[in-house]
Amino acid sequence: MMVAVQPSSDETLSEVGDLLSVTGLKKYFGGVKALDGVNFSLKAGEVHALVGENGAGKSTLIKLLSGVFPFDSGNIVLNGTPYSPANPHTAKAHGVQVVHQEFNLLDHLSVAENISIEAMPKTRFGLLDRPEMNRRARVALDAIGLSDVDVRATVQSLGIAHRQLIEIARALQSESTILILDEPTATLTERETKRLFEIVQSIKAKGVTIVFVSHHLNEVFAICDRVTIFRNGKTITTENIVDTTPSGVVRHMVGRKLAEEMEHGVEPHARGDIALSLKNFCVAQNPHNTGVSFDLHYGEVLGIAGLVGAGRTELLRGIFGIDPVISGSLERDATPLTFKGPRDAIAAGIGFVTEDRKDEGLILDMPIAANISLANMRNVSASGLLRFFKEKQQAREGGKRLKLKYGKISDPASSLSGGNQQKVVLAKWLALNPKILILDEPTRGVDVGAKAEIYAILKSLVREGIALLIVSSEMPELMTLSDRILVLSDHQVKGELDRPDFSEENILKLAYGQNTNTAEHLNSQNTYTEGRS
Amino acid sequence: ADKPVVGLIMKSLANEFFQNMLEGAKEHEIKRGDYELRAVGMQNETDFESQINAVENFITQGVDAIVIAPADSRAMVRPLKRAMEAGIVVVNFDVALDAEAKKQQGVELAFVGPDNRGGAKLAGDALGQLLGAGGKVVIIEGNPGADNANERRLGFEDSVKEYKLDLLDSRTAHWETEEANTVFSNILTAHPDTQGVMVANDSMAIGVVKALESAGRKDIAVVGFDNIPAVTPMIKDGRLLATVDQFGQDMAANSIDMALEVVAGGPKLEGWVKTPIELVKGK
Amino acid sequence: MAEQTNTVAEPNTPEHTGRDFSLRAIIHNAGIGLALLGLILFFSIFTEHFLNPNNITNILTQITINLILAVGMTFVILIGGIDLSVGSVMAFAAVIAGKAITLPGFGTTEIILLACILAVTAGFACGLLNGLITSYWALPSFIITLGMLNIARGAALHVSDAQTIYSFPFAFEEFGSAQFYGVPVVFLVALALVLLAWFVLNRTVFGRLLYGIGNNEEAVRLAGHPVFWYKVAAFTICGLTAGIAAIVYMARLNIASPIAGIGFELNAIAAVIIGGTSLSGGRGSVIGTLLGAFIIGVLANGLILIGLSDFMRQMITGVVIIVAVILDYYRARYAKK
Amino acid sequence: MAEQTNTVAEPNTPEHTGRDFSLRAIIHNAGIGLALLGLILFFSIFTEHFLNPNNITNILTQITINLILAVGMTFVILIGGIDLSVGSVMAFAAVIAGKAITLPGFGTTEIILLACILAVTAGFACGLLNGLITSYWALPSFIITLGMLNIARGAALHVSDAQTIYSFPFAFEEFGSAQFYGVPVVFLVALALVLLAWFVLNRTVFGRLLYGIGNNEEAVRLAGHPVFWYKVAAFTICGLTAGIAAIVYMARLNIASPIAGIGFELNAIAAVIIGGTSLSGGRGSVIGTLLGAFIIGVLANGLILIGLSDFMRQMITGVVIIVAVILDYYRARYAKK
Ligand SMILES: Nc1ncnc2c1ncn2[C@@H]1O[C@H](COP(=O)(O)OP(=O)(O)OP(=O)(O)O)[C@@H](O)[C@H]1O
Ligand SMILES: Nc1ncnc2c1ncn2[C@@H]1O[C@H](COP(=O)(O)OP(=O)(O)OP(=O)(O)O)[C@@H](O)[C@H]1O
Ligand SMILES: [Mg+2]
Ligand SMILES: [Mg+2]
Repeated sequence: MMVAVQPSSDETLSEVGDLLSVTGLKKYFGGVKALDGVNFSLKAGEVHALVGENGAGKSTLIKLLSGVFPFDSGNIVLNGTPYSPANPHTAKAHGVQVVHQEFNLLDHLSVAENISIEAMPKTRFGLLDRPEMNRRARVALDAIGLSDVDVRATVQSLGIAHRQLIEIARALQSESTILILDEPTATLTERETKRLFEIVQSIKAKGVTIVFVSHHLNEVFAICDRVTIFRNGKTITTENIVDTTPSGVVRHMVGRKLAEEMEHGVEPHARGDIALSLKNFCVAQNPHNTGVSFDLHYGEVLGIAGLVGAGRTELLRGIFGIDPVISGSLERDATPLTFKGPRDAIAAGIGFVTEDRKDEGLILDMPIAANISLANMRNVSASGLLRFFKEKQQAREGGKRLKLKYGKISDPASSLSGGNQQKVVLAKWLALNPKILILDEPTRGVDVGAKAEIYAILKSLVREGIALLIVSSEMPELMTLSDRILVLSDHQVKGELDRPDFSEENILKLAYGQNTNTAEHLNSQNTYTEGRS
Repeated sequence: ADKPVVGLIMKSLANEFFQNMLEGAKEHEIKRGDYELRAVGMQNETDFESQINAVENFITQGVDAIVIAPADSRAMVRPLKRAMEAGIVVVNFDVALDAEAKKQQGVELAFVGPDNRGGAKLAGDALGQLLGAGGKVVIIEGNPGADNANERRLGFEDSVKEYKLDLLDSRTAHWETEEANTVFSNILTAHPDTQGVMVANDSMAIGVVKALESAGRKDIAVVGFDNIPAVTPMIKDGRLLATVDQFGQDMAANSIDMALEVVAGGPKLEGWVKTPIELVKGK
Repeated sequence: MAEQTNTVAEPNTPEHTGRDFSLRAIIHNAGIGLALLGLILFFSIFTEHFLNPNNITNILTQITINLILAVGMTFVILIGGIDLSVGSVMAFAAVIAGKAITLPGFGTTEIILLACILAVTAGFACGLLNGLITSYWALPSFIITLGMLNIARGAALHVSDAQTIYSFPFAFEEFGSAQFYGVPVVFLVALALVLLAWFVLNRTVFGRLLYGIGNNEEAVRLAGHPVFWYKVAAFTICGLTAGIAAIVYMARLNIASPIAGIGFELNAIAAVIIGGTSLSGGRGSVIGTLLGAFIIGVLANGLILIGLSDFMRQMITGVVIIVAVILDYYRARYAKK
Repeated sequence: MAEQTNTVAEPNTPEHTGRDFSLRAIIHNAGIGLALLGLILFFSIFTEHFLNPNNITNILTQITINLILAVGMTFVILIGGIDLSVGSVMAFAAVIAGKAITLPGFGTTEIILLACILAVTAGFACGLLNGLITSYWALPSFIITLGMLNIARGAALHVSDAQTIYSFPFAFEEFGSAQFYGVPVVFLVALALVLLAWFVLNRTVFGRLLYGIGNNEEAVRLAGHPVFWYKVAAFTICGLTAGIAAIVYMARLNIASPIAGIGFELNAIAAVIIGGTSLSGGRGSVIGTLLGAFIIGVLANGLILIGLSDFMRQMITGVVIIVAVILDYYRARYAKK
């Protein structure tokens, strides 16, 4: 059933008792209408989800609320008084605290300094109180389950998931009335996500209102009270969670029934010869003597599961020749090869969609077309000269294949929303026509609709006989796509699962290995993973 | 006993005038053979500090004499006083230390060197004689703030006064050929009626001569200063009216001779031991 | 939202995007061009001789060396580097070539050719060294080229024994002062270099990847490109242009001085930055550099014509440099709209 | 790596990692220190007078001005900027103070005090201007401070009419050459500045946020800090140290010359970078700057003592600068392990 608070007539939305109400909010970036009439309200003490496709305007709304940009027109009322924060400082003074979608950490400073960045503790003499700062950071990290991270380590030395958690810990530092989390779970694995949800519940209990953005509807249904759905810069509706269903939300989001892709696994396909074979493959960071061994066949999807820090990314980087490999061998089509760099790997028909699109994937200032042709300049050039027509054509075709949402193909990649940026990275590697495609977190930050599209593409690639090696922290994703799943922990293969044995429980069992509190984790895990697939 | 040690401190050795001077001093060391020469220059003309450092380093090394061409006539007085207090014989050549500053510090020090102002006037006079009263001239100066640049400008201005020349413009080109070329080309545009140019050194004079060639002006006379080898052909064919030779090659060597005499117990030097200057002209 | 962010359903014609793109580029450069125009207008009104054909010839001659150096510098700055050694390397190349050109016993043509080859090779070698050291150890180019600044200057002085080298073949001088309808031939050489650089940067894979490296080196590396060699190439090109600048210097002044080019690096960098190229790399154009070099040259020329004292001239040069980049800021903001 | 990134299973005690962390910091600075030690050892063996107490006093005196400028420069480079104007600003401040100090009719103490205040104020004003322009329009500091370089130099020449100003009170000179157990008092002043800067950068919120700005300006802004003013402050501090350097310059040389300090900016920047501070901001330490200034000073002193020709000296200086940063690269790699 759907109790839609239809925002067609603007004023109806703001009820008495709303903590915050937004009406007719507009924000244009040049010609791009990022927000085109948004109506939205927050009740005190609720957890409110924002969902919508990539580029729908969720992050933009958040940036307006937190004073990053000014808005063009519309009204925001906070606590009954008009609210238009001129800068982040004002927003914070009003109790609005945000964890932004992009990382906002200071790489070379310590974890503790990052956590206290907004208000570093001072001694009586106005000096920085390091012990106090470290103590607070310790408390904050313990609260969020990062008791193994040294608060004095630099952020630079941490993995991407840890960084996300540190940003959350930072946001929790200051007293806030509204806490906005923009896709906090995109880089987290299940365990950290669960931990985060516990925290959300506990601060909600303290009366803090929480805005939660996620592309994972199961998460939305697990912790949220209400959900507002965005489409093309407008709010479509706001619903109570108890009154709606995931498929109902998806229908509003994409305006069409979601493809079947999400529910069905890969249809049976022929498995070909061995494309890539690793034997005792040891990357430099591997503390053990034994490495990783597996065979990857053409027309097969091999998934790699593991917790954050299991060494999955490092394995992939080793295969692609980015990081040094200490020992072990790699065979491509039964020929032993050593990749001195990505160039060799690419020459061997391998493509690699990296996990960090901002740092490793995209040239943000460059046109979309230039990004798509980056890995296959030969396609779009003749004897070193660029052929722009071909380049644009290739980009348009690539964009079409991935249903890329863009303004002009010559716009810089930075003008795209996160999910569309990810599609550009994918398009870049697909343009290469690789025989083997390695993907690290291929749908991070990608919306449900786009995710389904990407899945469909990956499946069609497999049907064409391409070998796929996929690392993902989303177990449903791995289970949907993979023929086999390897579980990695501490740079060691802890087990291999075939399709019939796929279950989150089995994967986690292997991932946690002999860890003592496995059982507890597994139990709580199942409580909310229900809605995920 | 050991041979006496002479510390020679010069200005930028990147300047060929001083480079030649150093060559002369080195030959002199070999020829005399009864002293040891330690020579230092500086990175650039304005790097006064490194000269002071050099004086301090020489005091530390306990040299017997310091022979110095000061980069700044005022900055060097005090460190040299300290050297004298340490019992080192100091000879000042090339550029005279500022009389006022010496008096203030209670330093008495002779100067061995040419008369830059007088030399510049020689060159200026040559131009004045050629052009006669009312001749329109331009001065290309050396580095503003540098003593010899100052002296030479004053010398040129003396000529301007004496010959009642009309001074159209006076600009620095920081002793540099390329800059002189650029600056003078532009002056020539602003003052196409220029008849003569007084240039504070020959490097700049080369740039001025090239500018005249590019502009196709053969009617403008140029005088320079220093008589570096590169201008010899220009003097010969008249592109350069005159230049001034200070015999730099011998200047350091002569100063060293004087210093060694004092070290050997000779009388203290006094006043201004003028070294020769000569106007060099084509036929 | 409709038009701008639609899916492929409504693709823009290539013509359209093409036009739009270059239009933006024109506005971009026009901004700096407007500042230049303003200067030219100002000097035309307030000085007598500014628009005099001879004076224009002068300006073109005077910006030539800076422009050549700035073209090479554009490559280095585009990849996020900087080259402080160009002035010294120019002097070193000039001295080497000067030594050769004054050798007796060769034919004029051969000796000039040899000298040119030597100058370019010397520049090439210094640039290559800069590039190799900077890229191999991933060191800040600022400090490496600062080292090279000292090395090349010391070497120039050492080789020449601090003496100005002179008396070059007549044909060589001829080239330095030759004009083509009032336009100095050396300037045409510089202009050809600008066009060549524009072509390389905008129409070749190499150029595209240089922009990419300046933006996100890691992404380019992961896409399988030999980033190392591309960076080395950028520095080498910069050294090369210093060698070419040395030839022009010699032809123009008819000497090779070991103390030539002091401070030229700052002028070249200023031209590049005033021209709108970002010091952090990845953004900019060599056409901007051309305009930047013109601004500096016109300013130097005009301020002398206007008869300001040397000191005032220096101060005003500083002010105009600052004002030019501030204006460019507003231009960029306007262009974005 | 294993220890650092394991999950909860093997937590590191804060004590353990804490020790590790500071050890790494020691190795970090020790690396540059080792290069310095190597130089010192080399010169001690190959020259007679290097370790002579007088020579050590000389070295300390000689690095003082560069060190003072480099301390201010560290602030600017830490936020990802650069200040090319310090040499000129120093000259400007010196000329202003020199004009004042030679005024008749004041008591010695008052006039010295007045001169010092003027010098510092002049430096402060120039730095403030640099900071305001750079931050307000978000312009590249390279070009803005290049403008300021010209403005301040022109102003210094204008104010002094290109004349060296001299004849300062005796007490002032005294200060310039005073020693404390063989250590020049001016060096102690510089050292005090280093310690103060270290303290500010490491023990105050302001300092940590400067690091933060160099790292990720946007993040600091989003955290609600007035980034604008922090950046202005960094440039102002740099200008301020140029003012202090002017006082030391005057006390030491007993003149105020409008052409003082040409090229000093490159030396100061070199000290900062050799000291391990990253030109792109966010990483580095003022202790490294201290060592960097020592390396440059020891090198200049030692190469003269060793009796090399000037040109060789210049070349070797270049080589050592490059080698020092290469060594630092290996040191950093080793420290990471
Ligand atoms: N600074 C900007 N300049 C230009 N366009 C922008 C800017 N920021 C956002 N946009 C555009 O505004 C639209 C909304 O983007 P926004 O980031 O709010 O989407 P989102 O809903 O958060 O998407 P995602 O789920 O992918 O994060 C997109 O079309 C995007 O391209
Ligand atoms: N550049 C780096 N420097 C230091 N430590 C790093 C670096 N990259 C990764 N690590 C650490 O190594 C661990 C293993 O990283 P890796 O990215 O391979 O794990 P993963 O299983 O892929 O996890 P994730 O889901 O975070 O990608 C990470 O937890 C991180 O702390
Ligand atoms: Mg978003
Ligand atoms: Mg990973």
